[in-house]
Amino acid sequence: GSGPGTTARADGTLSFTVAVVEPDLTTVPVLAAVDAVRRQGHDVDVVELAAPELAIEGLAQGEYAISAEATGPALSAIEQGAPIKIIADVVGNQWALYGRPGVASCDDLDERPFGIFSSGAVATAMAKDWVRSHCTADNRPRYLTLGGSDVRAQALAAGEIDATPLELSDAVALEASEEPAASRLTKIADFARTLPDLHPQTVYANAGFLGEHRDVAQAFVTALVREHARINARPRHLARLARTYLPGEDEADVVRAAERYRKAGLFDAAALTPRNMQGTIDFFARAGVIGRGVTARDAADLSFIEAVS
Amino acid sequence: MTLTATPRRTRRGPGTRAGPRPAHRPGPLRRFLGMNLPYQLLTFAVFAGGWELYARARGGLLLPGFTETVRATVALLGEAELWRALYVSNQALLLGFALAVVVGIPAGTALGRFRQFERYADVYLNILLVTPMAALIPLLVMSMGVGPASRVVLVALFSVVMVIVNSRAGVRQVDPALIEMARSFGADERRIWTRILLPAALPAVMTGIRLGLGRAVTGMVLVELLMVSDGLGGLILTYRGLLKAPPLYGVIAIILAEALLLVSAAHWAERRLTRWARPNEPRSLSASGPRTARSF
Amino acid sequence: MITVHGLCKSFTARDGETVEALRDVDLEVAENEFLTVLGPSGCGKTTLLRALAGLVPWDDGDILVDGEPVRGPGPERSMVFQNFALLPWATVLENVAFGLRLRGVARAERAERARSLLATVGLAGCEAKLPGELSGGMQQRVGIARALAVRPRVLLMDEPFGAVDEQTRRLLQEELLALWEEHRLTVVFITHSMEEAVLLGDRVALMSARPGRIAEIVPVGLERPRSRDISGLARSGEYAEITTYLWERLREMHAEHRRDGVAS
Amino acid sequence: MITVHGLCKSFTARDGETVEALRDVDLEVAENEFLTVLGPSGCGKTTLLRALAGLVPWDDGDILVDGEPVRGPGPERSMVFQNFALLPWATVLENVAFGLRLRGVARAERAERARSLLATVGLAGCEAKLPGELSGGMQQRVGIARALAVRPRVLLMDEPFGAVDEQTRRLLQEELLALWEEHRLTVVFITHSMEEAVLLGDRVALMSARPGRIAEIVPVGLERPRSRDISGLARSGEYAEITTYLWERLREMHAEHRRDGVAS
Amino acid sequence: MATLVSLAGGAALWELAGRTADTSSLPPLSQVLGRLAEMTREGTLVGSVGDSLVNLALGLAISLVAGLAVGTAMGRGRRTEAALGVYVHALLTAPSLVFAPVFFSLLGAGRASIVAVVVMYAVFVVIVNTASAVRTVPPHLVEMARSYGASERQVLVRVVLPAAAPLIMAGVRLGVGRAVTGMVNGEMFIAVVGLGRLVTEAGGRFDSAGVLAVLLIVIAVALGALALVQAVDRVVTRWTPTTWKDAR
Ligand SMILES: Nc1ncnc2c1ncn2[C@@H]1O[C@H](COP(=O)(O)OP(=O)(O)OP(=O)(O)O)[C@@H](O)[C@H]1O
Ligand SMILES: Nc1ncnc2c1ncn2[C@@H]1O[C@H](COP(=O)(O)OP(=O)(O)OP(=O)(O)O)[C@@H](O)[C@H]1O
Ligand SMILES: [Mg+2]
Ligand SMILES: [Mg+2]
Repeated sequence: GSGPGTTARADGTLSFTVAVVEPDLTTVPVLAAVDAVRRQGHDVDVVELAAPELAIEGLAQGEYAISAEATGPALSAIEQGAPIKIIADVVGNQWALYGRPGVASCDDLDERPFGIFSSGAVATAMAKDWVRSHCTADNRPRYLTLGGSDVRAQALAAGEIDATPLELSDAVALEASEEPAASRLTKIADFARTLPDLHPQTVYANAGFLGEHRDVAQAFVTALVREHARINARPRHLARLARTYLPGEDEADVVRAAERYRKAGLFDAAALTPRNMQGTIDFFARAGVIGRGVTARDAADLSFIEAVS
Repeated sequence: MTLTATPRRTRRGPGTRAGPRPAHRPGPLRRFLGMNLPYQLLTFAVFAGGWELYARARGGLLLPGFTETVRATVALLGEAELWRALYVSNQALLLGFALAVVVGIPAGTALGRFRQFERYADVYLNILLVTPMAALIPLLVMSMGVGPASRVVLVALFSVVMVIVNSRAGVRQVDPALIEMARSFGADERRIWTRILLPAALPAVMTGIRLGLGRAVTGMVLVELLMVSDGLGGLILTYRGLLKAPPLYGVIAIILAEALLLVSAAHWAERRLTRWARPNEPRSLSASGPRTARSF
Repeated sequence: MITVHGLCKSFTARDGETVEALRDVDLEVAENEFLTVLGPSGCGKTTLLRALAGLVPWDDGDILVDGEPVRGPGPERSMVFQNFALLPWATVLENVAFGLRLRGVARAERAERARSLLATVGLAGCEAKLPGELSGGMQQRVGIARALAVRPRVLLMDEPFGAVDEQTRRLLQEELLALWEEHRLTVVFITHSMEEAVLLGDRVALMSARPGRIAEIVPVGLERPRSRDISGLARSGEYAEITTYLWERLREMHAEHRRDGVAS
Repeated sequence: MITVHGLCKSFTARDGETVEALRDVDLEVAENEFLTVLGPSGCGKTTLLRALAGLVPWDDGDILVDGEPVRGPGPERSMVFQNFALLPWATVLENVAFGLRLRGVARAERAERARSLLATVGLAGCEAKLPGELSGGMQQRVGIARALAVRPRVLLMDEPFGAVDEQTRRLLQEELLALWEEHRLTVVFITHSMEEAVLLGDRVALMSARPGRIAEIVPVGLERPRSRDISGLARSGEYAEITTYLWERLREMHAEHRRDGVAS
Repeated sequence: MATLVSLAGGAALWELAGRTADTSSLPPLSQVLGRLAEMTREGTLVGSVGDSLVNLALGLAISLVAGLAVGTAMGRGRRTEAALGVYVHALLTAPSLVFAPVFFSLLGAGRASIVAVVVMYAVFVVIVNTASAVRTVPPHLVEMARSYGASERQVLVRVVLPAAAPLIMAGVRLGVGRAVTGMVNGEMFIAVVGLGRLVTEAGGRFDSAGVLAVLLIVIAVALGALALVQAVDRVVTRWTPTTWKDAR
């Protein structure tokens, strides 16, 4: 079944829950899509959670119908047999490796502090992957385990570390901040380019929900694809959405960041294909997050995005 | 119960009824039940059974069964990674806690001795007691960086309040007669501190150290969960991110065990160091030990 | 009235050692008698009294009150505690009425009885005070009033004037004797003051320590009523005679005690 | 030796009220005299003794010891506290040596002197015990040994035997008298036991309360040395005479006191 | 009075330090207050405070009821103490936050989880203090009551609980402090709502002034709750100081 969190109402509309994780700019289109579904008469509850694992747990239990965040935990859950399917992209690979001014390649990082997150995280995996392929054996940085992207951004600005992978929004915030060193950060590698098949953040849903309420799920995905299209077409659309859904944020910051996300073409819910889905799975398998043997067919149901166009 | 015989009955009249409640010599079953162990085992069994059943009935990705967790814990104990994490975490714990003790005891004793000082500092102590340190972590990172220093400071911040509050309480309840006695023998303020205040406050200080130790463990894990995902907190994040529930709970169990171990050790040290402070008569009414918690 | 027969009681201390607090205690207290119990510290006086009150179980022997075996606290007995045992959060009036309240006496009657007893013990006007605001002597009088409030026939008193200064003590002794004479109570009065034991008691039960037992019961022939002039009595020849005798007995016991290696 | 002249001392209580603890106290204590101070509770006895010890400042008047004004604690005076004031964490030996340690006496000498004094007060063998393991009487003897260890010429004692049971008390009194006779000390001894005041003192200073003042000084003509048989003395006619007199005086004072509305 | 003076002094010191230090991590007090005013105007603050207060009140109420009941049982019954003592102490010292996933699994991300975190933070201090308060009730008072024929329930209601009140209240004060911490942490680490959400958001923006502004509110809430408890404490334990003064 579709789980305890979803109920069909007498008039044929649904009541279900969407979980978002620490909402930021990348979540805004999802929230806009939820509103679109609501306009069709469905009652959609949005809960904000503190960590993607909590969302996954809720999805697996059927408490939530849809959620969107890190792909890694979703794959882990799927590998363990949880009824979860990836249905769309939420934001492209927004990570890049940033370094202190003057740091351009691995040669500058020999034995230098290099900030990473805990070993399961995608940022850590990407960074290590990059080091493996770009650095020689006797030319290795010294890993320093720090907190999330925001913590690492601060550490980079303060000169505590020489390089670290950052989310786009944190890089933008850092560049805009008053710290003098921050504005001169160098982008050492853009993971969107070096790992083109990797989709680290996706939309996923409870499999039972998808089976029983295909129409609602389709409506959601369609709405999301539309929102993304609108954002890409009109520069100020994302900023306007942000004003609605992230009222507390600083206006200027949001506009600046929105522009960067749009320019980088990161918003494309339909970007998932069987090929890059498999590429993503292979990446996580390489990184040790999941074992080998998960296939794109197990993990994803791309029929929704295919049905949009 | 030892093997010493109960006192020999001098006389037992026919059909005597001994008192309001007869004081029989307890049988072996009663004696076994008189000990703590059976009750501890009982609650443990209830707890483990309840856990296992619940997890089986509606276990999620983040809620493993009890047996799985035990197996994962045992497996973890064989892994170098765990021991490295313990080593890393405990470094911060040790330094931070030492800092808390070094700062907290003098601060607490001074607060207890000088009323005026205390009146002004009291509100800050209250603030320190209720401030959610987790919210301060981003600020701490910004001002102190992510190096070991900020971890140490955070652990210290977590535990120092307990040490201060209890040292203060300890000094406050020093018998003024002892201070007067020392003065009558010509002791100066320094001697009063070293010879009277500190030793007399020791039991309360040790209680503070014990409570502070518990808080320090919290601080250690929290800082790793939020700021530096290394050590035990890092392991938690990793296993959580991978949705590997059994080892996740294994790490939590190990943290709990460490906390309990440290606190027991502190308790033991406390009892060794402050033997004199324990009431040696079960019915003694006056010397019921320091009323530490009272003055929070 | 009270018959104690072959009473034995041991404690097992925390270290597992057994202390024989009472061994084979035999005692008879007649109706309306004032019996004082005198003995060195730790000889088991309090234990004996708690057994009489039905507050502790004992190992062997019987206690009968009016021929009925004692199985717990009873309404005919009432205890005055060495350390007063007043409830520090309750007013003087509430403290005196405590026993009545437990027995379900109605509020108005409680208050009335408590008030009149407070007047009897000279504490009229202190009804609303807290025990902490009273001197030791006043606190003890509250304790006595509380014990009397439940109209007991037996008053068990555990060193009631031990913590009170000598002048107040004399006054309290006189008041107690007056109460006893008026209410025809049976009193078991524990003390470690020889003077007090002699001045108040009809008989003095001398206890020895380790194991606690009744070493001797000494009748006191001083005239009654004594409540008028206790101090005068203390200067009589008869008083001196009994005291000298008791003092020697105690000294012997004390010496034995020390010889047995138990320091004072 | 000690001269107190016009001593006045008030306390301001927490509620802002002023308590006149001592008013215009005049007192002379001769070299090697044993002066006992007797008075009702709260009359200012402890305050007077603390002033003599130099532990509290006073408002007016002088205290001279050997003609020198007292400005603080001095090595020639040493105090025995009512509640013993032993360090609970230190062994008996360390407690006795406490004053010596503060005065910088070397460890070996400290231990030797403490040991010999412990033997004097009958506590040889208890050196390594903690105060909590001793009975009240033994603790008080530790306090006396500590006071004597610094070889004072004046011993100030604040109801030292108040918390001790009567039998032990008598023994301690005898031991104290023997020490006093041997060491030729000057003793100011506070008590609220009339018997004790008379049996120990060369003179009894009677204090009255609110304000605390010396009401009368009564010389005690009992023969010396008395340490051998205090109890015998207590039965002498002379003792009875002085006691009767003191008792009447105290009773008068007590009555005044009560009349003045201050309950006992 | 002293409290106000010292708060004013601290505020001045903060302002001064903030102005001279000139790092973004320690904004001067005026800036923080400005931010606070701004947040109030935006309207985010009031709703969040309301949310948080409901969580706090619920959690605290449960903690008090459960804490007093379990604590009393542990203080009176040796077996209960034996059965629960280890767990209570383990959970008292344990970092409560690691249980966040458990609560989430059991209770979901709603109010229930956050209230559970609040309880987790607050209840054990209350239990431990209540147990030790009940255990240290002067035995002679219990015996006195028994001598007047009091039943077990009467002993508990008339003697044990009143006598234990001061220490119990001390535990409650600690519990309140812990509950506030638990409230913020629960709101930061399970469901992002209330004040915890504001802190998280401000922290993510490197908005020190914002973090401190929310923190000021949290501390104000905590001190308010503490003042309330203290007022109750004063009523419940009016009798204590007088006895203690004489008990020297
Ligand atoms: N609950 C107990 N556990 C262990 N031993 C006890 C207990 N109660 C009393 N005793 C021991 O029993 C003996 C008699 O004690 P009890 O209190 O009856 O003496 P007492 O004559 O009243 O002394 P005191 O004059 O000092 O009050 C003592 O040695 C005491 O240590
Ligand atoms: N520190 C103080 N602050 C306020 N009042 C005090 C202080 N010390 C003593 N007093 C008051 O001064 C008076 C005399 O006290 P003091 O202790 O000298 O009496 P005392 O004769 O030794 O009494 P007791 O026989 O009870 O020991 C009392 O009324 C007491 O309340
Ligand atoms: Mg007794
Ligand atoms: Mg005094």
